[in-house]
Amino acid sequence: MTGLALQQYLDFAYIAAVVLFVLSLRFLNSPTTARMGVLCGEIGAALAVVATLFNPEVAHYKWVLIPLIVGAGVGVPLGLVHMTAVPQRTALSHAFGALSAAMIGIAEFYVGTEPVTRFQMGEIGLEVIIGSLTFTGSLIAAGKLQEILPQRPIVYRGQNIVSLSVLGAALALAVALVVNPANAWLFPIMVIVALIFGVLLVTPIGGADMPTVISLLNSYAGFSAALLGFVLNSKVLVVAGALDGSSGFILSVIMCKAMNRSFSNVMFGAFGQVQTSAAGVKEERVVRSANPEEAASILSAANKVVIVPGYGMAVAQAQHKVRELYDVLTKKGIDVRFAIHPVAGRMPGHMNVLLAEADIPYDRLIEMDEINGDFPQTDVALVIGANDVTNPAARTDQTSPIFGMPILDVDKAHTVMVIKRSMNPGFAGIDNPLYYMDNNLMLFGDAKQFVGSIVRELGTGH
Amino acid sequence: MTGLALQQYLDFAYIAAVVLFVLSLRFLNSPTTARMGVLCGEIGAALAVVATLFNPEVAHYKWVLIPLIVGAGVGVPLGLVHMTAVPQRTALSHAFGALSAAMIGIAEFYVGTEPVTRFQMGEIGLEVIIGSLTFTGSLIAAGKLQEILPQRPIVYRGQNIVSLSVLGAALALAVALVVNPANAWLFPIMVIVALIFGVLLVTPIGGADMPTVISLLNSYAGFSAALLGFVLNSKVLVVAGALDGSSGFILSVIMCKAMNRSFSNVMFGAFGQVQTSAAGVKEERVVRSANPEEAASILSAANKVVIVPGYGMAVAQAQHKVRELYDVLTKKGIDVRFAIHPVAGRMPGHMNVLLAEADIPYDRLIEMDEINGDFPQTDVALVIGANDVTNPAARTDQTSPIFGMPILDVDKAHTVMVIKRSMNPGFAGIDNPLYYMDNNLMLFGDAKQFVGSIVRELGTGH
Amino acid sequence: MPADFISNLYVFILAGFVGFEVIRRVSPLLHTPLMSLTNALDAIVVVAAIIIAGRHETTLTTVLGAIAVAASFSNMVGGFVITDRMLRMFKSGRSKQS
Amino acid sequence: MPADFISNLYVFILAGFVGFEVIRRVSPLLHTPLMSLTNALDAIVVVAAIIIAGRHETTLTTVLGAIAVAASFSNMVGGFVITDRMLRMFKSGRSKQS
Ligand SMILES: NC(=O)c1ccc[n+]([C@@H]2O[C@H](COP(=O)([O-])OP(=O)(O)OC[C@H]3O[C@@H](n4cnc5c(N)ncnc54)[C@H](OP(=O)(O)O)[C@@H]3O)[C@@H](O)[C@H]2O)c1
Ligand SMILES: NC(=O)c1ccc[n+]([C@@H]2O[C@H](COP(=O)([O-])OP(=O)(O)OC[C@H]3O[C@@H](n4cnc5c(N)ncnc54)[C@H](OP(=O)(O)O)[C@@H]3O)[C@@H](O)[C@H]2O)c1
Repeated sequence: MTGLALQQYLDFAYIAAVVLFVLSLRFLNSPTTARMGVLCGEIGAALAVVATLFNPEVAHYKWVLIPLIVGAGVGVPLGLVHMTAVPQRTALSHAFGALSAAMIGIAEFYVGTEPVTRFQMGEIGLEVIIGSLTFTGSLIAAGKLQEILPQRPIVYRGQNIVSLSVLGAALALAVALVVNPANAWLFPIMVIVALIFGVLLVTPIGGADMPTVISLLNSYAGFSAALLGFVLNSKVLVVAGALDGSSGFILSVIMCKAMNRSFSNVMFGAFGQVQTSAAGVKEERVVRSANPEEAASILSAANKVVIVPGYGMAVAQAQHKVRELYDVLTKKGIDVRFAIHPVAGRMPGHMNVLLAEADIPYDRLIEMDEINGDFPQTDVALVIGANDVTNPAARTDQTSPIFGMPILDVDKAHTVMVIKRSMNPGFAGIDNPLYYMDNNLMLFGDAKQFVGSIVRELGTGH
Repeated sequence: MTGLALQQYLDFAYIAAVVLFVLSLRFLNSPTTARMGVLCGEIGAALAVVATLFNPEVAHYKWVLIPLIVGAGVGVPLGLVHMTAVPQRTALSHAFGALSAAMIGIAEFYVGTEPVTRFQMGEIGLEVIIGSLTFTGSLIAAGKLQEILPQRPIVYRGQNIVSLSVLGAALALAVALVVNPANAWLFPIMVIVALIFGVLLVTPIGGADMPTVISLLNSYAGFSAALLGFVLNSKVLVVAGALDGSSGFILSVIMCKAMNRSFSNVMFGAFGQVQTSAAGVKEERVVRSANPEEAASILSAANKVVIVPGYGMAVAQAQHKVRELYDVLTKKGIDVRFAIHPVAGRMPGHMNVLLAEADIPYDRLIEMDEINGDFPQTDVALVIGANDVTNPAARTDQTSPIFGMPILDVDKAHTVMVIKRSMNPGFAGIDNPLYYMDNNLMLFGDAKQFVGSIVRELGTGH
Repeated sequence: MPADFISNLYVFILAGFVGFEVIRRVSPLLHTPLMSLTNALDAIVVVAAIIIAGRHETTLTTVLGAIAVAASFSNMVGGFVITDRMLRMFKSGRSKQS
Repeated sequence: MPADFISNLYVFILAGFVGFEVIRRVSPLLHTPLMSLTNALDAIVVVAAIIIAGRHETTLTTVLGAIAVAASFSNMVGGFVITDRMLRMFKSGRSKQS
């Protein structure tokens, strides 16, 4: 009877956790309530973990508490990484999550006295395959983002056929296990094949496509947790996994839409490897450039300035200098806003986090759809390390690989100034006609240094 | 094995039905996709019903098919009622739904060879009580709306105590049955007491509060279906019930907000019975009135007209004449829009349905929050049978019973014309200072006739 | 407390969240059709009534079941008919203005 | 097909709908914190890992379980820490502009 009563407390703790998880995500719909959302998530997770420690099946606390302490010891530093390292941290945490899901699935296969049924075998097989491939795939993605591994897409002829055969082999092994679960020796082979597939899946994808890949891996990690919930008949896992899975899926769809590309193009397109050849037939065209002093004087003559940050600002870690620029200009009474393209930078929302880190108030960060109408009334659009997301060819040139991608219409501002180090193309590998326009000035240099020089100029003379 | 296979088909049919039900409601978020929503709902319901007919437990088709035919025979005419009868039809259908839920719960009590467990008894008891009180409560509501029963709130001293004791008695009987489910003779008494409570619950509430009551009964009917799902372990009932329950609940909250009243005030406040005394100390104030000819000439001189329909337009069935007025004015190049207050009329969205019935395009129907800013630029606000929803006392007079209720700011238009039959107050029973304002003209008469006369005048002279 | 109860509770809570999120976004224009549509969907209790009536266990339960079948099926049919009728009336200015 | 599977399928589908509705409305401003928060929530698989490790059935399963506990708990702790850190950075102009 007390055993039954305990089970009820556990059940209700899990139900409360599920409710808190949903509320947690709901509170994230606005920055004012978002921290409340984290609190809800924390309470829900704590409830579930503590309840589980009371589960009578948990008899050997040594094997639980030591790993928990280790986990906390690893988790806290991973929570304190620098903001610019967030993309690779996210990839790494997907790897951890998938590793854990895969290991539980494997343990579930070997645990217990009675052999698994065919139906359970099917669930476990699928779960372990998804978990394993997400584990290695996420590790590769983290490596590329951390620049331990080469960023370029690594491709060879017939690679899609090889990859798909490996996936097919993993699935065939799972089917063989379902047909006869007694063939337990097939199981480790299946795991290894799935691990290999994860490597093959992500290696050919270029570093700049990693954000979409991360989101997809996010949704895989979520779905493997949900599947694990099916295996263990644990509804809290099913719910948390479904929430995580749909979140990753929605983010990947948002990114693909913002790039005007399809899923399969991202996964199999090996984007960003050859298109530089498209820029082959380049005519001599006039490019005007300016130095920090000229840029500062143009800025101080403006009334409305829109700053467009991009990947280059993140790489150069220029956000704090940008904040100084924002301060100086604001103090001069100039209206400064930031135009945020949904796929600027290396992950969805990346620019927002960097600028928020530099203490720029979030109501100055304006989404693309909202700010695009304002460029014709903007005196200066200052592009800092962004390229593709400002390329007017996406609007006008039907032959461009990015034709149809929604972009920030900076070219409609009275004056455009672009801070970048060279005339080199951005991630999409294509020329940007913006740089040859009459109202455009190139500010060649590293983003952090150049912005710093402008701030100094503004501080002294103007 | 085939029995098991059949069970799987049934399970999947129910799951498909659940998915289709959710999609059905999602499609209702915009008028362009709404009919697709009905289609989804129909397919889902058909799937579930047909699947159930294949259930091997259903052995005696006579007892199923004849009631189905009878139900369809009753349902079709109830689906074809006149638009003005929609409120009472809705109340009646809640009564049917609750009747059916209660009867299934009762049958479940008497069915089966083994006696029910205490836990099941608790579920059944709660379900049958909610179902029964919703049944009689909805019948009373339908009677009041159809004006078979008196619309006035029927109150006596100590009525809340009496009602609550009856509810308490029903719950006490349920508890007694849980304590000892063998006391089966208590069960019919519990049902009867719950039926009585339903009558006591709704009778004291005034006819004009029926919309909120209907929504609440809607949510009760939904929750009783969900509870039935718990009793029968039928997830499709749990989901459909939860969707219906939350829908009714949300609509009641919206209405209460739009009236700036609380739930308990609606349920126990006996609103609309005595407040007429508040209008006692009336000073002689000037009211200007006009005839159809004058009204027509004012309208034809306008550029922007906003029509504000209310309960009186519904009662007078004036919507088709209003459509003629809209046509004549539009043909003269006048911009005509309709301002829709969330609680104008007798149920949420009532005005929209009536005006849509009269073929007025829905993009001319503007919600309160959206149109309120436009009244200062409006030449003529023509109020047709609306009163409380235009009462400026809600904005200014802290002592008014409707103080704080959001209203349509018709008094800010250059000219206001109000069609109603007399100076009598509306549902809230209070005087409307709008009628004494300088820019206001009263057009005394029945809405349908008066609008008809204006149309005739506009057709001839102007 | 039976395990079924717990799993039904999950379903109920999640369906409540779905209902809340979805219905809050139904256009106020369509609040009347919303009421009649949810009514029709709620009439899915007819599936439980069919089983009670079709089992034909005792006269009492069969009669109760048969009444329940008729009552809820009339709701289902009538609810869909009137919702569709109402929605057919909603026309946008662009598509119909002659 | 076990009955549990069916009820888990309901829970999965409904939770998917909830996720879809709720996450579509997360402000794009917060898409990065969203990723780290869902990561922390997903780390709830730690509860399954705790049971596997705590049962201590065979050495293999215990080791697998213990690794899983450490890996997922580090996600949980790290995910909440970094999400909260990020969100603390978001300040509106009204509240902080001096
Ligand atoms: N955010 C996401 O979620 C996401 C997802 C998938 C794909 N993408 C892709 O990523 C791209 C993002 O567009 P974007 O405009 O932000 O970046 P981009 O088009 O890749 O351009 C970045 C520019 O920054 C410049 N840069 C690099 N380091 C710099 C430094 N230290 N100082 C100054 N400038 C520097 C580079 O020019 P120089 O070499 O001349 O300096 C480069 O042209 C898009 O093509 C998008 O489709 C993003
Ligand atoms: N819609 C909902 O969901 C809902 C829910 C709960 C409560 N309510 C309440 O219902 C009220 C609705 O406001 P409302 O402005 O629409 O109505 P109202 O304030 O009740 O006023 C209706 C007016 O119409 C006039 N009228 C009646 N029959 C008429 C006819 N044949 N021709 C012309 N005029 C006629 C009446 O004046 P004469 O007698 O002088 O003609 C009356 O003053 C609000 O108080 C609201 O709180 C609505």
